[in-house]
Amino acid sequence: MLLAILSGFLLATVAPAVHRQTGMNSGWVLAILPAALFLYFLSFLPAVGSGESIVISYPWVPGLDIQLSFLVDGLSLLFALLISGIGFFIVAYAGRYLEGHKDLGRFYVLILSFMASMLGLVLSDNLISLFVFWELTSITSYLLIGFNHEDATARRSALQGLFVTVGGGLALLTGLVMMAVVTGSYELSEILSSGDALRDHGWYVAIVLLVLLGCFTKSAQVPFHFWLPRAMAAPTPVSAYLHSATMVKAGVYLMARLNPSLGATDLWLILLGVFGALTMFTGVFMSIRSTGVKQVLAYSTVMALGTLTMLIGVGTDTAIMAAMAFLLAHSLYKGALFLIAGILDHEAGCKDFLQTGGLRHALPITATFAAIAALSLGGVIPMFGFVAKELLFEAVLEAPSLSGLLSLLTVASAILVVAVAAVVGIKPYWGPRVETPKTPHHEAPPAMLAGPAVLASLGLLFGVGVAMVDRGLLSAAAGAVYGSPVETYLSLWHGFNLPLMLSLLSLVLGLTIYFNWDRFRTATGFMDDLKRFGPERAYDKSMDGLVSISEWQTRVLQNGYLRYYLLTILLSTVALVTFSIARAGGLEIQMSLAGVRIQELAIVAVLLLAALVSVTTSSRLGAVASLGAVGFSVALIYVLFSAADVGITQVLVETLTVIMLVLVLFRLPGFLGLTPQALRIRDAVVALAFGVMVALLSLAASSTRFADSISEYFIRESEPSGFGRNIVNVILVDFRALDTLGEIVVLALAAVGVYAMIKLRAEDNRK
Amino acid sequence: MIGPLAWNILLAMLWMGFTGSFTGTNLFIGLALGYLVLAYALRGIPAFANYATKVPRTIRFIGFFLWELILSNLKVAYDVLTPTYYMKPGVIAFPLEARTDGEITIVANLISLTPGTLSLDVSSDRKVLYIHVMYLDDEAEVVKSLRYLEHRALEVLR
Amino acid sequence: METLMAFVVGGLFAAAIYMMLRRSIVKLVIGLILLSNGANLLLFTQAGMLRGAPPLVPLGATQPEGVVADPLAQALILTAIVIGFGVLAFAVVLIHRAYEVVEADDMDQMKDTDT
Amino acid sequence: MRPEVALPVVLPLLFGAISLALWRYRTAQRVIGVLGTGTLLAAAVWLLLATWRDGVLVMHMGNWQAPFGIVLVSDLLGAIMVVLAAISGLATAVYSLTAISKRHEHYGYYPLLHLLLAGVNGAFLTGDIFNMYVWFEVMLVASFALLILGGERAQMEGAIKYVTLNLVSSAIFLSGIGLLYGLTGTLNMADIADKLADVEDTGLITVIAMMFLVSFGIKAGAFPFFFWLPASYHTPQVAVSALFAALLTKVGVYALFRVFTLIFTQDVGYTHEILLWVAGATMLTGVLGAAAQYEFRRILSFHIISQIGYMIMGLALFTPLALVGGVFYIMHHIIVKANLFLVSGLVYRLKGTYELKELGGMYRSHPILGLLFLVPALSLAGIPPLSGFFAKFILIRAGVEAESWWIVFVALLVGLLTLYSMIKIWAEVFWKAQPEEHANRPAPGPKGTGVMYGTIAVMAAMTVFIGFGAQPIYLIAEQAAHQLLDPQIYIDAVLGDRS
Amino acid sequence: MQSLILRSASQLLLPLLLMFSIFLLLRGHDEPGGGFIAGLVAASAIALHMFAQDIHQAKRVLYADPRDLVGWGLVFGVISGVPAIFKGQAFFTSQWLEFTMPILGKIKVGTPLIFDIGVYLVVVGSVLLILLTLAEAED
Amino acid sequence: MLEVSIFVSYVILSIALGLTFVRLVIGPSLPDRVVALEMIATLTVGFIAVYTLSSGVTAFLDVAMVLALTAFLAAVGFARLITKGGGVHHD
Amino acid sequence: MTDVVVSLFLLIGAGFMFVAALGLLRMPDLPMRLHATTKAGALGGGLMVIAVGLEFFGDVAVAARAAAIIIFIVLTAPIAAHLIGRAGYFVGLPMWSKTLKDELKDRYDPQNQVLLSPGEVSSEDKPDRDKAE
Ligand code: NA
Ligand code: NA
Repeated sequence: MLLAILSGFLLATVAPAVHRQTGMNSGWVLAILPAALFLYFLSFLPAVGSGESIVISYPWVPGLDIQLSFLVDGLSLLFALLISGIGFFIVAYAGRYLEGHKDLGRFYVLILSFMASMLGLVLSDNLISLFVFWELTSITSYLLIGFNHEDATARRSALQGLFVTVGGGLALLTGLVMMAVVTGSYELSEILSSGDALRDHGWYVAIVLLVLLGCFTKSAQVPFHFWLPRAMAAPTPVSAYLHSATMVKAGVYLMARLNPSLGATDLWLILLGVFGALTMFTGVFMSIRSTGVKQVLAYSTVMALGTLTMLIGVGTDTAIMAAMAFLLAHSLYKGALFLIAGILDHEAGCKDFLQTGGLRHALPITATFAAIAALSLGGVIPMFGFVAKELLFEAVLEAPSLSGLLSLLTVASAILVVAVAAVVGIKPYWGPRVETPKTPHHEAPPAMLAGPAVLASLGLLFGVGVAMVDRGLLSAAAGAVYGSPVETYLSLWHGFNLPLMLSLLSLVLGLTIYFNWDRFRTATGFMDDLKRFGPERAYDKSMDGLVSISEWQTRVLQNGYLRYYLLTILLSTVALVTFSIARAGGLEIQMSLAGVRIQELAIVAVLLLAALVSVTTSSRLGAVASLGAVGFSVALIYVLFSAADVGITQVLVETLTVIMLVLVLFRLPGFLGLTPQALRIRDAVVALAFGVMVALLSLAASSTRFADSISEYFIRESEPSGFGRNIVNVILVDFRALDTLGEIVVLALAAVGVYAMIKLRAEDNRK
Repeated sequence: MIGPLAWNILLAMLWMGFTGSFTGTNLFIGLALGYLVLAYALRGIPAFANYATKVPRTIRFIGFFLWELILSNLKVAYDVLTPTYYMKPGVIAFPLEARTDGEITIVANLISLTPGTLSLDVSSDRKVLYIHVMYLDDEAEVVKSLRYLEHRALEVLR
Repeated sequence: METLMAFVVGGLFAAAIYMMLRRSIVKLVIGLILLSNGANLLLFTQAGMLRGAPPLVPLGATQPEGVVADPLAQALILTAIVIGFGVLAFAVVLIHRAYEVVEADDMDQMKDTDT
Repeated sequence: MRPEVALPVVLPLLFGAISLALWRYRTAQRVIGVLGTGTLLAAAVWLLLATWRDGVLVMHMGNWQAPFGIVLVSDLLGAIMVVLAAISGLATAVYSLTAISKRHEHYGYYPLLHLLLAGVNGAFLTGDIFNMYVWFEVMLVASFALLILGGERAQMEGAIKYVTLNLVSSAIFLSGIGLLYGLTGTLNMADIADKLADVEDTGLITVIAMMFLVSFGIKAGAFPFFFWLPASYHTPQVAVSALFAALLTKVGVYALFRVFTLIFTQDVGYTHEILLWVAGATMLTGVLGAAAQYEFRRILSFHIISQIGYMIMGLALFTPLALVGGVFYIMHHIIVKANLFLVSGLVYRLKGTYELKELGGMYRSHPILGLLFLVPALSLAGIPPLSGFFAKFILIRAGVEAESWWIVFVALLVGLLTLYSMIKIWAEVFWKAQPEEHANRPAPGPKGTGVMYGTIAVMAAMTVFIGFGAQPIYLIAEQAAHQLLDPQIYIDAVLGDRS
Repeated sequence: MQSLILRSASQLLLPLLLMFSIFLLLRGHDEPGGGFIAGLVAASAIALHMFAQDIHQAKRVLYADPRDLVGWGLVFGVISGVPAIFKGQAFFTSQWLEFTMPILGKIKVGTPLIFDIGVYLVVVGSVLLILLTLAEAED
Repeated sequence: MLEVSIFVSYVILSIALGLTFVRLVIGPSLPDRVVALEMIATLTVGFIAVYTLSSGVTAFLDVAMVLALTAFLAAVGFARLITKGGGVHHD
Repeated sequence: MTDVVVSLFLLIGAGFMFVAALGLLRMPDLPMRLHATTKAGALGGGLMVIAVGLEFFGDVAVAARAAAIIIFIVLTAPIAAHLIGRAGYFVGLPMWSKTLKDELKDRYDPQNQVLLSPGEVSSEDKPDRDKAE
């Protein structure tokens, strides 16, 4: 199983090489893998069809409970078959569609990787490995949408798709983690039986919202639907595969998958039902309003995704069965239609339905299969699409709540779907010949026709022979979604009932709209203005906003002024310390000036005054000289309080510092009065605050002592063990030699740095 | 002067080593004995020729100089401590008799340390020492006393 | 004395920070010097201050007579002084070079790298 | 006696000293550069294995018993950091073979590199708070010198901010040490922890903890102390940038981990709450800072900051899993961030610029480089199954378990925005066509880029490995976190079991 | 700086200060002093010479290149910690040898002394490297 | 007797330090400040001498010795700077 | 007895220090301030150090250090005074208004750093100087 899933990645790594070897037949060669996978998954059908579910597990990061575990049941098998089956045609198709394209090799890499990711996603039993594959589909999809990467629009669309889906993915991750925390497991097979625990938990609402956020973004539900039509920037095989048959259904898959554990609540029904229905209607409405070939198809995909979501939300066994049937039907006809759209583009250069018409003579085979697929899309008997649509009507009519709203939107959508079907099935091929950008000379090659032909035909076949897919595959899938075996079965003919009436009604009204297509589009032209308030606008705004915030933040925080950096840091420090002191209820401080000698007072006074002078003087070298005075005073303090070595060092260092300053400052100009008075006062206040803070801390720490110093040890051991009478020096070269070593390293480094700085400059000057 | 002095100190060190007593008194004894050895026993060697006379002369000079130093300081102190200024400062050019760098340096420094005079600089041709004088009431008198100081110093040095 | 020193340390920190908040890079250096002095004195203060008892063992003895000042703190300060000197040497030359490159003693003209 | 504890400090010191002494011989320095860092890596791995096997290892330097002498202590966190430092060091040394010009080698590039590593490793291993200050300074001055190697205006300007703010940090650190010494009379961290453990009135200790928070926060580049980083990290030689990006801030993070798990655990509810806010703000400001940037290395620099936020988040949540996440994050980030800088260097090498707007067309011309960029870039953004995903995932789970919703939200949002920046680089440098007007910019050219490619590829492979082989990494991080959460293990190892 | 007085005085001061520096180095283990202080004094002596004479004179007096001093001083410093490892002791465990010499009596020589010499060399080298480079740049 | 003298000396030196400091502050020229700095160093030597007497610890004389040397060095440095024209005119 | 002598040296030394400091403050121009600090400072410092030497009379170490300090002060004080004094003079610090005469005036050429003796001719008038310098 693991090999089956990873085989796509493995083949991807050698795909460019295979492509180079096999040239124009590379599509067929590489398509062997999806074909083999299809057969492999088909072999699970008997077991799964009889209600079994198979779990296979490989350890990955056991410490985090992350397994590469896979679950094969009806639902995952249905998806796996669709992915590998359609994948076969896509790969073969792409070999010809992109023939001669310089990046075809890379294309194979991506499409195969994508397929593998998608398989991993639907087969994963472990939530985290599911998420891993989920994100991989986003990334591969990003790279595929941006396949024509030198085109700025493609890049932008790719980013949009990625951003929306990954953003949702992160919400999903949180939801999944929360689920795992509640149920104590990441394994779907265990979580699915913990539905009650989840629904009763206080986190339930949050989990549902987060998971749905992930699913909705991935499956382009309103209000996140906008990215999908944009994704049509990708090459047509990609659109066919990712954006109709597979990736966008990942969200639907997950909702279906989690239905047993998260579903069956009002929240679930309302969220899925309402958003699904809205998406459905919005999708189809936008679809009929569009004229671009891929746009029309893309929006109709949005419609389908909405429908599926709505059905999962409704959650009755009929609804679930309807969802599975609709899923299958949609995958077949939409795959076919997209591939046909590719043929139109490839052969006639048409990207817009308005550019098309009367192509039935030039492309008779294409026209035939387009018609079959469109019939399925329109839900015309005896296509499989009809079967699905009947069940859909039945499901919404019987919905436990919101039935009225859902039915209304469903019927309205069905009407428009018929119109869309007419646009894609009739407009290009019938009617007067319209001048196309390219004149088609012949039909597309077999590799390109195979997919539409087989997929469209299956739509007809499954319609006529519903039983082929009904009891084995679809009922198993529906059972997995429903949580227990479903009792509803499919049939082509239900008798004259309300759903059939609605079908007929939609057929009539839909065709009416088709024949008044131009007028319809004009009449609804006001909708374009509404786009300004739409979610895409919000996306753009937030992207611009991000950059603006970023610029603003950089302007405010990273403003380039060192002193503002310092000010921020210092004020933060003061605030943190003050707050902590307040929280501790003040500090215990003992102040006493007893025993201070007069000379000490004098020295301290000079020290402080010299510091003050060095701060306030307008003379640069005066400041340096005052600094010298500070240094000598400090040295004196060291000496007066028993630190001879420190005193000597201080004196030496002070002097060398002064000399260095003198050497360096020689060239520098005098101080300028750069800062206005008010700012100086502000700085003085900050400086004083910090000084007071340090002084307080010093006082507090001097007043408190938790333990005796370890110095006693050095005093005792210096002579006997260190063989030296100058205890400080023994500490420096023996007890704590490592410190001293570090210290001379610092000195050496500083010297090397100074040397480099100056010599490099000298070299530059010489040039 | 430096060479024999170093020998003298070395002898004193040896003395202390031999006697095994490292006290100030013993050092003094060592120095004195060393002086005697160098001044009399080795007076035939050219390097030590004048050592016998130089040492007492040097000591006398140091005494003289210290006295001058104290006097000069008292004078300055008086001027500093009293509210009115008695100074009549000026910069004069003092023609040097000292020739070598070492001589010039020592003379200049001695002048700086004595009454109201401060060596500012030596001319580039080393002929003249520019001196800041604090009490220039009588320039001739000042030059005369400076000359006297220079003579006594050179006496020790040469 | 620790009380008095707390004021000294605080004063040094305040002076240092005020200097570092100026636009002049020269003042920045002065601020850095004051800062390191302040930190060293803080450490010195914290070790407890003792007059006239350097941590030296008299010749022939194995331990000092009586109480002596904390040698550890002194060793630390010594290390800190040296490190501070090294760092400062670097900083001074850096500022010198920066001045040559920017041709102004003004930090405000050195903000191109940030934005 | 376990020599392996001291080797990661002594070896680079020795190599640094020798290559400094051999300043006249450039070739010798290059050889020592690679061999030395290679040896260091071997020693570091030895140390990690030994620590993994035998628990916390201690060397009493100079044979002076703790707490009197300086001890070097290798717990797992320290050992891990040392290994990472060695990896980045070796990568930098190899990369530098062609990336660093002769004149920079002549002015001490390799000695600086070794001594920087010595400082970093010293900071990771020392068990003495003052000694840590010393190593911080070693590292700092070495980094100062490396930063200005080149002498351009931008380097000067960046360096002034870098130097100043880091010196402020050092002064605050030193003051904190002084105050701690005043309270406890000791410098050994285990001893300090031990002495503070029984203290009842912890107010003052918490206040002092704030000093350490600020000081290490500056070093780590945390909010609101990070300003020096974006001002300087994009200015030096790119190999230097990479090393800085990998190591320097992490030393600050390490120090935060060390003191806030060992010493300042009196009032966790308060101190770690503050750390959590710091973490969140750091993540956000870092990632937002990057969004408006259009210079390769500047973007990367801002992202260092946001990534630091994640590490601090691990510390701040202070649960076992959170600490695992923090440690894991550090491991992941050092490899990834260094590599991204190295990639930027190669791009520069080939194109002569770091400006995204002037770059383009590299996916077409250098697809392998594109792949080698995507691996660390997506890893940084937390895309599975690369290393960054697991790092973030652990933290998210820890955040969820701790019910710290807002930090979880921030962490996720920042992940998304990181992706935004990485994708921006990808789109601008690789996907976009080369803008005509900048097509003929002079560039150093492809000569000798093989070594650079090799280095980048190995680092990318490590990123992939940390992802696919997350289990062993996780186990080490888990054990490290276990040691961090139970300071008594550390204390007993250093001071001996006195019960 | 063209001062005859300073120039000739420095001829006397230089040996005096260098002697003083070595004195500080050798007795630093027992009295105030040590490698660091001694190194600074030696560096100051040569710096003074540099001011009084010129850079070339100062370099001539120093004889070694300051960078060599820094490098080898550092090598000394690190190496002095290594012998212990061969005796199975921790790095930087001090090793002492005791001699009995005529006149001087018992003398203890140990690795801390070597370490101190390393410190001395590094300090002299570093400080002079900085000062000489700066002074050169100034001219 | 000696205690009193020591105390008095301290007082005198402290006052002297104050006076010197005033000169340091008011300048007006850099050379004036340098002289003041020199004087502070000399006063420090004095302080150390008194301190040695009062504490009986002679180790601090070493500080005085170094001080005498380095103060001179600083003066030389400043003089060099001033002679080169730095720090007087545009100070 | 020792106490008295020591005290005497100490107090006189301190007194001279005071004089030096006061002189530094009160004297009207740089050379005169130098007069005060060079002489009084050196003497005061010297006397105080002698006091220390006397107090620890017999201790070679102390005596040697005291001697070294004194020698050092006496050696360096006049040199420092000379350096600062000439520096101040050459950069044109104003002399006290009541200064009687100045024979150094205009004798120094900062360009060539040449100080002429009173009889010499200014270098610019010498024809043989290398103009390129
Ligand atoms: Na840093
Ligand atoms: Na970093």
